Amino acid sequence: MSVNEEFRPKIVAFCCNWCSYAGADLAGSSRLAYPADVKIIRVPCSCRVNPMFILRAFEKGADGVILCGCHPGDCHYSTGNYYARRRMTLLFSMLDFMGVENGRTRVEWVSAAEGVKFSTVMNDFVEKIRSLGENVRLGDLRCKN
Amino acid sequence: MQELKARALELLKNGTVQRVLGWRIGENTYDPEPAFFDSEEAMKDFVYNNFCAANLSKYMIEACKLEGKTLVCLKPCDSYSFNQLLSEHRIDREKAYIIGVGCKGKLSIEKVSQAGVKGILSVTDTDPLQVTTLYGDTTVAYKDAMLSRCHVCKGKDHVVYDELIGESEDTVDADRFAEVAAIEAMSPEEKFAFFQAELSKCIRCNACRNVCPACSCRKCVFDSNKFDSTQKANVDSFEEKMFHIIRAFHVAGRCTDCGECSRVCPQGIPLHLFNRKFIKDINNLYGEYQAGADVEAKGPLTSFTTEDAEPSVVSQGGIR
Amino acid sequence: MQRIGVFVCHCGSNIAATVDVHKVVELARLEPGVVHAEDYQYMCSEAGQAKIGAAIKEHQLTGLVVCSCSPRMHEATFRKCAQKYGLNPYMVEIANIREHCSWIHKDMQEATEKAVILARAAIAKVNLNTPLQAGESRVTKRALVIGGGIAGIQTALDIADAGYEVDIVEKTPSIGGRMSQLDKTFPTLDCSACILTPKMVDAAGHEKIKIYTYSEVEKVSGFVGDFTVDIRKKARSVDADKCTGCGVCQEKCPSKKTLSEFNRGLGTRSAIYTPFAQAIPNVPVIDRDACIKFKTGKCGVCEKVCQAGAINYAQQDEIITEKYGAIVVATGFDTIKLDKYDEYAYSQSKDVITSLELERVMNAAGPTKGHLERLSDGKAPKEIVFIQCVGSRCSDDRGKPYCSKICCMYTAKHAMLIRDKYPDVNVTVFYIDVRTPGKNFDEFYRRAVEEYGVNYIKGQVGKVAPQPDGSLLVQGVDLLDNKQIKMKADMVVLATAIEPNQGVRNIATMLTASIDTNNFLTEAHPKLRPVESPTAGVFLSGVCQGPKDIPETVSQAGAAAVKVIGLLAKDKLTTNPCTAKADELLCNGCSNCAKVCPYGAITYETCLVNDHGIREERRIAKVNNALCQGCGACTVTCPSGAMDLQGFSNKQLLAEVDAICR
Amino acid sequence: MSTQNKAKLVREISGTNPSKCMKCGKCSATCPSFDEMDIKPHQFVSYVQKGDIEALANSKSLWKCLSCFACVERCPRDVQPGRIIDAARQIVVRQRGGNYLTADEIPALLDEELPQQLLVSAYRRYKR
Repeated sequence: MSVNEEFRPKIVAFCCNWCSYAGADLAGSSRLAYPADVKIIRVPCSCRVNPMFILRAFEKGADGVILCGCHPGDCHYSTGNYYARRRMTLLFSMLDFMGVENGRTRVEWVSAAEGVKFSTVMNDFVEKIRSLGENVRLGDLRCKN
Repeated sequence: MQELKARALELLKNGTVQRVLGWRIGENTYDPEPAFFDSEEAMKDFVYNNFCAANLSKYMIEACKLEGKTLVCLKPCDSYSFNQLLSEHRIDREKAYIIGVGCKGKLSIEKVSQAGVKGILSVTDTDPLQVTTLYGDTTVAYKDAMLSRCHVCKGKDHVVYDELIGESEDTVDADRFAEVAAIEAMSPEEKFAFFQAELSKCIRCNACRNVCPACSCRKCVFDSNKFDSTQKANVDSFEEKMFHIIRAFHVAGRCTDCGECSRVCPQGIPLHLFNRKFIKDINNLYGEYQAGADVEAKGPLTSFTTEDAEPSVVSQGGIR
Repeated sequence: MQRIGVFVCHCGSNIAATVDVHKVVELARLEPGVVHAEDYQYMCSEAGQAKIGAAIKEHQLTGLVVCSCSPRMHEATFRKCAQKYGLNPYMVEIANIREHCSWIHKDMQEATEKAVILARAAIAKVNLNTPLQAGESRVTKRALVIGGGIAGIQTALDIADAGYEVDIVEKTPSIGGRMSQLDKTFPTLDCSACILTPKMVDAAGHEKIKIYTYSEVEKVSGFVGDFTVDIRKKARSVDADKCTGCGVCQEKCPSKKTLSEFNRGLGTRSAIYTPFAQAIPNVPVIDRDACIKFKTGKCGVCEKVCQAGAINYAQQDEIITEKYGAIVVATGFDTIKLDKYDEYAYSQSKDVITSLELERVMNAAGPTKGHLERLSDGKAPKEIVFIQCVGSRCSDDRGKPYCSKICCMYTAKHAMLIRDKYPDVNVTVFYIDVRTPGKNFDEFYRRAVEEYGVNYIKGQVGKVAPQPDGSLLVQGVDLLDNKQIKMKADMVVLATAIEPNQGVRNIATMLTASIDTNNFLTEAHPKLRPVESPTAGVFLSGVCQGPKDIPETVSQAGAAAVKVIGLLAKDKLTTNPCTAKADELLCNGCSNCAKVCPYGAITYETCLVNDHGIREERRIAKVNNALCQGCGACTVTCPSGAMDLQGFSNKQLLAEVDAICR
Repeated sequence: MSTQNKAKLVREISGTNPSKCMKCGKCSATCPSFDEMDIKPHQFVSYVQKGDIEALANSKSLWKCLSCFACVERCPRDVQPGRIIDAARQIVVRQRGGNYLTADEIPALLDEELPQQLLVSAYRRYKR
């Protein structure tokens, strides 16, 4: 852990292989920094992300989960992100309904050309999670180290 | 009831159906239970009264695996569940003979006790209910003993049936989404406290799952190792929430809002709130949708429009 | 248990300058399943790959984790490397510690920590990897082209010239399409028929091309390389083998009052007809709705006059079933209906016509034999007004939101041709913008203005009102003069928006090809794969994909042909092994997965299943590996978790989540 | 009220989005009062975009528009200049104050001289 006592959130970013993961690569090759708290998991499409993955991340102690996919209309599989959009809208709404801070989850559409956007989004998201603090409501106490 | 029983017996005798799926009389008026009847002898125990709340459509999954046709008694709201199962190929229309039975709202013995009646010995299913208790006789108004779900009744029409027996009544006298809206209006802390209190009562008995017509997976994800989510010992943590969120999510767009989950929960957790929240959101965002109303309809989670709302609507004031 | 080797790349200083690679190696060793870990300057180099090879042998590795640059860069390299040294290529995972780590973090401790976590996630995933085999499917070396316009003809010719069999299915009685209705083409003003007819003849005479006219695609099944298509050959009532195309039947047919589709309803045709003189095949069709014989049973003139004995009233529709490796959609366009544009008086006056109708009027074979005349009274017009963007660029529900692209140019062409042939006719064009991107296009438009004196007015027309004297009062605006204009015209020509042909939605559904809100077919990628549909094996040619002119259509048709040839040249197709797979013991057969599959890859079969001693018949989802592209939409729709995606399985992704959150 | 606020108000009252305009001029081509207007219908949009509501408010056009809504009907981009000028007119009228009538007050105020257009305009506006 870093030397100072500053809160370092755990953030999981699911990125679709065709747009957002490539956008993250572009952010990298353009040296556009964002906090190391963000760890990316590559998925073929945003529609591959099961709500169970997101809840599991929270259960295991993640403080924020972000899902990035191709812009609506640009999905490599033509329709995947439209399904993802409905699923995530409902899931997030349910979490909000249950009293989970609604800033902890986010969906962003980032294309392969949007390295700058990727970096901006991640900076912004990390800042939001830092302001929300540690995730207590969704964590499983047994999973704390 | 007599007409229904006579007709069922007739169909059983003339070989139209091999068995009848209905309710068997319990020890008391108020505890009939779902049962199959395959003979005239067995039919002696057949009952249909105002306490016959159970939705029988889910039993048709097993019944359809058996030889011959099964006569199934469906109330108007149960017929939606039947249709939903039909649209998911879980049951075979050809193997069912549906008698749409009349329903004027179903009663719950819990509601009678909640109305302040103690030491119940017997009860009628009449309007008003005549209750004999250890402390004497009393009455309870029909409406006061009705299941919560009947106050937001889907209507008196069956969406699928072969014949109809008995009169039905639309018993709606409350706003279906009022409870959900009340929670939506709470602060995050209040919401969290509310669900924490409710869900910590969960003993993971799986009654909600077992009764739910939409939760009809051959094997539940929580019982398989596919997601490494096998049921563990109950602990006071996120796990119940995870279970109930996922359960609600899995039935989202498929749940007909039959309310069986809340009816059977031994801990009295208002589980229908999860389903109804999804239904409310779906109606608001993607247009009015009633699962089971149309067998051919594409569900809201297996369809989309290019103009759908972004998930950020949730953080921008929520879906109301 | 896997035996995993972890290989950490320095990438020169790209990684090593910010990430402590030795620390990563050291910590990776502690992870479950890891039996070997090392670092090297450049893992992707030959020497680096040799190191991996040596380690595979020495430690009997079953899985590899390479901590290096993005998998989009070198995943293929390391997979090949694994294969070379006897490991299944899908037992390799990449931890992206360059683009996602060393390049964006400055603090070494922070970057190293993150690199370790990313390595951990990859290790956790590899622990659950299973060897995957790319499947193979056969390729039927025959292509189907749906639509026999210039797009379809060109695609078919190009494919056939490469030596492959091609069938064209055209719904009207002749190939030729819209281009055969045009008089002249911009910007060279050569005659449309003169350049199209030879192509039609080539196609008809080509030994590799078979043309089904008056036919429609009825059913499509199968997948890339192996489609099965049912084609309905509608009854022509004329035996094509016997017909000599002499035309006597058309001449003698007593039913001559049917509006000619080819002339856009401006003239009439007989009940037995070929759409136009150069029709291919030159075999007439009996329009059974108009034929007296079919309506009353009495007549039979055509049968009597046909010396070849080709008339066959009893002919039935025929279904032809054929196999294809690739399908090209070239269904073209039509003009939109103008019933919502009352202000232009199209339905009130015969002298208000669409540009496509003007093409017929200008054509020597058209209803006026090529004389420019008013259709109401046959008089020569003195004043003609053209209105641009009728129904194009409309965001209301009356028109189309897109630019139809061809109108500016054909209007310039019409204006120029009229001024050339009838110098005393005044031509006014009301425009919003003149869009002329294209070779020699703007020069062409400028010639219309400068040399031919066409009067271009920037502004729209608000209203066309037929006057009692037979003229048309055109009320428009000149935005540059800021004046309202009221002028009398003898004819008004509307540059009507174009839209995809009506039948395309049905065809797209049969092909599971996606279609946009305007009914244009969607490309696999708007820039990089413009002639392929997202559905493998289905290609796009011509206006069915978006508005375009003839040269663009022809080049796109050629491009589509090249893609088809590339596909047909293969004997076998290798399929992506990262496909969805249903666990038959868990599958409910509920059909929800098939509803979200963009490729129609999921079907249901009734199978006998042995579920822990219970033997029963169940409806089970089956994924066609040749069709599945591995998006995973089905996996989330499946409530029981029966549907999983190979290479990105639920457990693998959860293992990554767990490793990151640990 | 600031000019920006006024422009915003015009957008709100009219419910139209001036940015959708593609400057085709069909509104002006359609307008029966075009010749009497100083600011032409197609120009309304750019005045709102520039925030120059003052000029619109002081224009003759404000009172020359017949509210025939032909421009609204025919606008291909759904920008509806007729609603914009209508909105500008409302702002002016509101500033004058005391402009709202109850339904029972109307009959007494009706007289032979009252231009028909005004009534038509009112009906068109309030039917919404």
